Amino acid sequence: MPTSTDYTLAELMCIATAREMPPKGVAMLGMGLPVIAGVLAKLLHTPEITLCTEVGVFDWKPADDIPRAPVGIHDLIFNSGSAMVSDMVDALGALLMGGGTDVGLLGAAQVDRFGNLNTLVIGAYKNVERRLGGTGGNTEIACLAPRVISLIPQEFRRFVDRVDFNTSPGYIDGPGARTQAGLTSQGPNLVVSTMGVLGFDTPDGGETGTCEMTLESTFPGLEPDTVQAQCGWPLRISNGVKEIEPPTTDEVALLRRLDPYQFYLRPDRY
Amino acid sequence: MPTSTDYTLAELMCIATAREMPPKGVAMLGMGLPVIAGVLAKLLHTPEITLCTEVGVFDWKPADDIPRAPVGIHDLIFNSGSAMVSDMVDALGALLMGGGTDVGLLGAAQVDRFGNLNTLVIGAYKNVERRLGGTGGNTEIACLAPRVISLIPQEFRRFVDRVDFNTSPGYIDGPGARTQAGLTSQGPNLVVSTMGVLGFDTPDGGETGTCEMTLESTFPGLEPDTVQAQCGWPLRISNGVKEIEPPTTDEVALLRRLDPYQFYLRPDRY
Amino acid sequence: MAVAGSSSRLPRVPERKLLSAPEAINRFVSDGDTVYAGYTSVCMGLTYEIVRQRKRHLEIVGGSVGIQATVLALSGCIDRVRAGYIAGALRPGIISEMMDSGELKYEDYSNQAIALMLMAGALGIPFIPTRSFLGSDYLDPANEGHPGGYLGNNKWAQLDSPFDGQKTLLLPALTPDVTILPAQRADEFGNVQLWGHMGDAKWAFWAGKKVVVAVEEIVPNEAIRNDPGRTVVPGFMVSAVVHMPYSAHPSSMAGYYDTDYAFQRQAFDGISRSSEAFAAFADEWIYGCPDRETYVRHYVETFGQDALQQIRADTGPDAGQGIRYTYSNELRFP
Amino acid sequence: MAVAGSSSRLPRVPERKLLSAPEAINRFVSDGDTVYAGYTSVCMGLTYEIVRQRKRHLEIVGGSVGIQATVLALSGCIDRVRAGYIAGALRPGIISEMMDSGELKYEDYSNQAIALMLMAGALGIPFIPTRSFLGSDYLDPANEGHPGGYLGNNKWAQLDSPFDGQKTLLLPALTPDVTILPAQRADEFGNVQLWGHMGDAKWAFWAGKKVVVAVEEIVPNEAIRNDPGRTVVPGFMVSAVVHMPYSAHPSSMAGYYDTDYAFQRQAFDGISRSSEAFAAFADEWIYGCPDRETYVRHYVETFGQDALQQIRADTGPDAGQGIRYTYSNELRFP
Repeated sequence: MPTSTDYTLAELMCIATAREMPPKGVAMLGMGLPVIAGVLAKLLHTPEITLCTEVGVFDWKPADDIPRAPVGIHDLIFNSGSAMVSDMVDALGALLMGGGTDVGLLGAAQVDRFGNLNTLVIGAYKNVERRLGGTGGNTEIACLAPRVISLIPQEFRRFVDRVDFNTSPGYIDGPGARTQAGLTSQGPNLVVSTMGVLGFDTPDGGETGTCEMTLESTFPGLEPDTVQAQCGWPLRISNGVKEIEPPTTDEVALLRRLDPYQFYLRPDRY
Repeated sequence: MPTSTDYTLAELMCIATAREMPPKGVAMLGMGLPVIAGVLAKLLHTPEITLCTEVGVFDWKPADDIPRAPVGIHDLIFNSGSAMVSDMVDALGALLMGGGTDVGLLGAAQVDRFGNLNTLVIGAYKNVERRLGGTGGNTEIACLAPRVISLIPQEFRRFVDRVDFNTSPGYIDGPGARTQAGLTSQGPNLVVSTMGVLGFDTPDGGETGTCEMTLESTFPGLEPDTVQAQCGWPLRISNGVKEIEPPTTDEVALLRRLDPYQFYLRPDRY
Repeated sequence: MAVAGSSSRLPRVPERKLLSAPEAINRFVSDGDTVYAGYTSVCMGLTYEIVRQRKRHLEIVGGSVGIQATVLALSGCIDRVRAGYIAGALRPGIISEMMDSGELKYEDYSNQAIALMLMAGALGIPFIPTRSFLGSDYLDPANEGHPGGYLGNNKWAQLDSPFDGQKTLLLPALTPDVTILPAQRADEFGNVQLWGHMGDAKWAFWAGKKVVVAVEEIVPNEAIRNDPGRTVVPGFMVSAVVHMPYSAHPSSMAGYYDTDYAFQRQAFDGISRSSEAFAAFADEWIYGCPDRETYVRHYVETFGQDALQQIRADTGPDAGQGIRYTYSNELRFP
Repeated sequence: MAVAGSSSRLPRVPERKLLSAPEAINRFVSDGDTVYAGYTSVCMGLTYEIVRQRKRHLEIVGGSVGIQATVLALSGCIDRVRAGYIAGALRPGIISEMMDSGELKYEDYSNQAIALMLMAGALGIPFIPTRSFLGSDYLDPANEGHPGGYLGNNKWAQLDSPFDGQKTLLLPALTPDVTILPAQRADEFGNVQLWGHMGDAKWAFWAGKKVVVAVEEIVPNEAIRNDPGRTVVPGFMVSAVVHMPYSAHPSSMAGYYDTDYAFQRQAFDGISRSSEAFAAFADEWIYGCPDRETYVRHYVETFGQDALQQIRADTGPDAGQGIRYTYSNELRFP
């Protein structure tokens, strides 16, 4: 498969995420990049993955010649090709909270060493520095999906030791914290950034291990130090850290075809 | 309007109930005779009444030449002519418990002086004398509809001082009891029997008055004493007790046309 | 490092969902299971298969349980029932005797309660409040510990709302081990479409840990995806689909056939009166007709083709005019 | 002695439900009301009428609130927002400033929470549990009493399940004073049919004490009754129907038109940056177009007929083949 050198790091973040999708099972796609990453996976790698979104979309099957990845989780195009469309109580209640989801894909403004996400405020909640849009369905997907893949651009201000506000629990503050809070255990979770793929030290779903984010692989040509430089805490590095395969021309071409309006990926970012 | 002398008391119970239907508003029809009484009212007296049933039927509009009253609350015929069909959470939850129902029509094995109904057991629950089918949706309609019309054959064993098991609260044990139990007040409620029409002494929905059943009118040719003889407690009799109008030939004819299979009214009963 | 496998409570069988009735029941109904088997429309075809496979110690749950519960009780398949209405107990007979003797344990709820409990089970919340039952004798402490009961303090609990003090009754979530239902149609992937008033069926589909559905028609996947708003549960939540026309007979299926009252009265009404009467019924209609095709053939031989014709649901308008889910192929972007 | 009148919480207007937008908003939106005004599809046409009628001190609620909330905030119509996502706060600007200054109070929930709260409101239960939020900073006592808040202890409450000890968060029921939504079609009696993925719309329809719906098409009552499974809320729960094609523009309506991103970016993106920018927008599109016909005409004059053509939802299959709700005209009785 011919590889490409014509790509942005944000594009590679989506491509790497698509490669990490489970081969089958039910995926709940969160707002933003999760949608295009999920569709890329479905068309290229994991045709049996089941794509769902919180507005009431169940098992959307894109046509091979689909003109675009859905623009947002509520694009009308989801109505054509889904096995079921209904509402949010069905999607975030019966499907997600009912236990039928296998993996959630999320974005966020911040992530921390335990994989907690922040979608609400920069600064303290009682003394807001910068208000964000809010969590939408991010909180329930983080609380209730048995595993989570997050897409977060690798920036120092985003990879913080402790999120300013934990809207969406990862491993909270270490082993056992999820079950103590009343959540089910979770994992293996991933963060895919614009520089690498990061797992968590969770041998059994967050009950043991350090539960800390761990660099598993870097993007082509990037060293772990480069990732560390964009991370606000001393990052655990896997012993066998490696480089991911560069993107193929097919991956890049399809990703760009799925984003005809540059809604998801603008060439000037990352 | 020509009147008829060719009728059974059970038929007149349905006819009298149909006459007592409110001119408009939402009626939840319980199992059994409520269905045919409600349809009779809709076709003959109260075309603006909205007929609903608990299985997910909303605003069923029978055609003028409808071949039958629905046989049961779940007859497929309800799917043709309803403004909406869905499910029981919508009907007994969103519509009934949500406060959208104006009147419930019920049947029961027993009724007592405070209008409580019993659909579950004859004898004590811990020492069952005779088991009945159970309450179905009777309990919630009695608890949650702002008023109730019950159709109960006038028999000594059915009109009891205190129901063996109060499955479906009327005024429970007197004024204020409903609100104290956490229910909304209710009324004016009615019991239509095979001998007369009985209201309750509830000047303001069960907060004051005796809340006792009160004979308001008798069927043609019947004296209050005859009703009292089939009632297990000293019945309150309204000062102005009168006879109801005898059934018209139209009422009897339509009722019989609506029951082509004698599912509701067998000539050999009452 | 790919995220693989599944920790979900659902037994996923994406490979092949179209099974025969014996396969589906053998694989997805186990002794001791809590079974939801319909309310307004019941799947007699699969119920008979449960009887033929002699499943034991089942619990049956549902808003109102009718002929399916009667047959399962008389066959010795169930020993517990959790429902709002037990049609078999309406008249004195074997079912009432089983309830009196303790052979058939029971917990009385209501139709609304069971529907809400199934919804809570589907939603993955441990309980849901209702304002029904307040003021009734169901909540009278004197009735606690009645001899038929088996849930004890797990039946329900009272709580005043922390927000406004409103009295409520908390109903525990109900997640049947297996939901067995008929529907109009499905595809081979288990996507089920059901229409018409449906009682508590939707939430039973979603609450069941395993789901077996019998359908009048198997349709192509495209037919489902062309009208996804008719889908009541997506295939990935369904364990098995059985193609079984007339699976609900003598109950009804909108658009296909209406209730067969004549058969209900002739064949069913007497079965609770004596074990001999039930044995005769079972020999003829359950064991004597090992699959639904044989059952329908025997029905036609016994009552004539006219009988089948008469219950056909052939009256009523066509639906769905003018419904389009269309989108814009080329969006308007700056 | 007939049972008459109505004690229901709903303002019944059975006489005439087809109103103009000014009539409907004037009659059913009052200062101080809690307003649900859409999530995935929002009714901009009626939102603009609220602005023109200068309603004040409204609270807006919804899962994710987008351009409708932005316009209402910038117009000074709302002073409180209860939502899972506030699109207007995403980028720094007037909305963020209003939230910082206390001019716009806010209570942060999530999309699931709002959907469940609307459902609880519709069902008439005072609260509903969720297992979301556990372990998050939303429940950190240190965040109680934040300056934007206005619900205090009525925001939510924690409770361990009395059945299994599972930790839950109890969410209070949400019953908007008025729900304002677009839909594909309705009849003159207010029976609303809506299809496609619908976010929290269904429960908002049922939870609203008053309901105003704007539809693309008014259809005969028979069209509704021929396909009652498409109905999302029956007419007797609806206060007013407004016939208003393109009421959701620049958001979308399945089967009619898709999202108009070009318009959103050109006309909307800048409005939160300065009060002048918003005033220019409002003068042109809200006050300058006092009804939706004028709005559409002005749109076509500004962007051309091609723009309207481009957002037309014209791709996708026809739905609803083979759906019949038929019954048997003559039942089979013994």
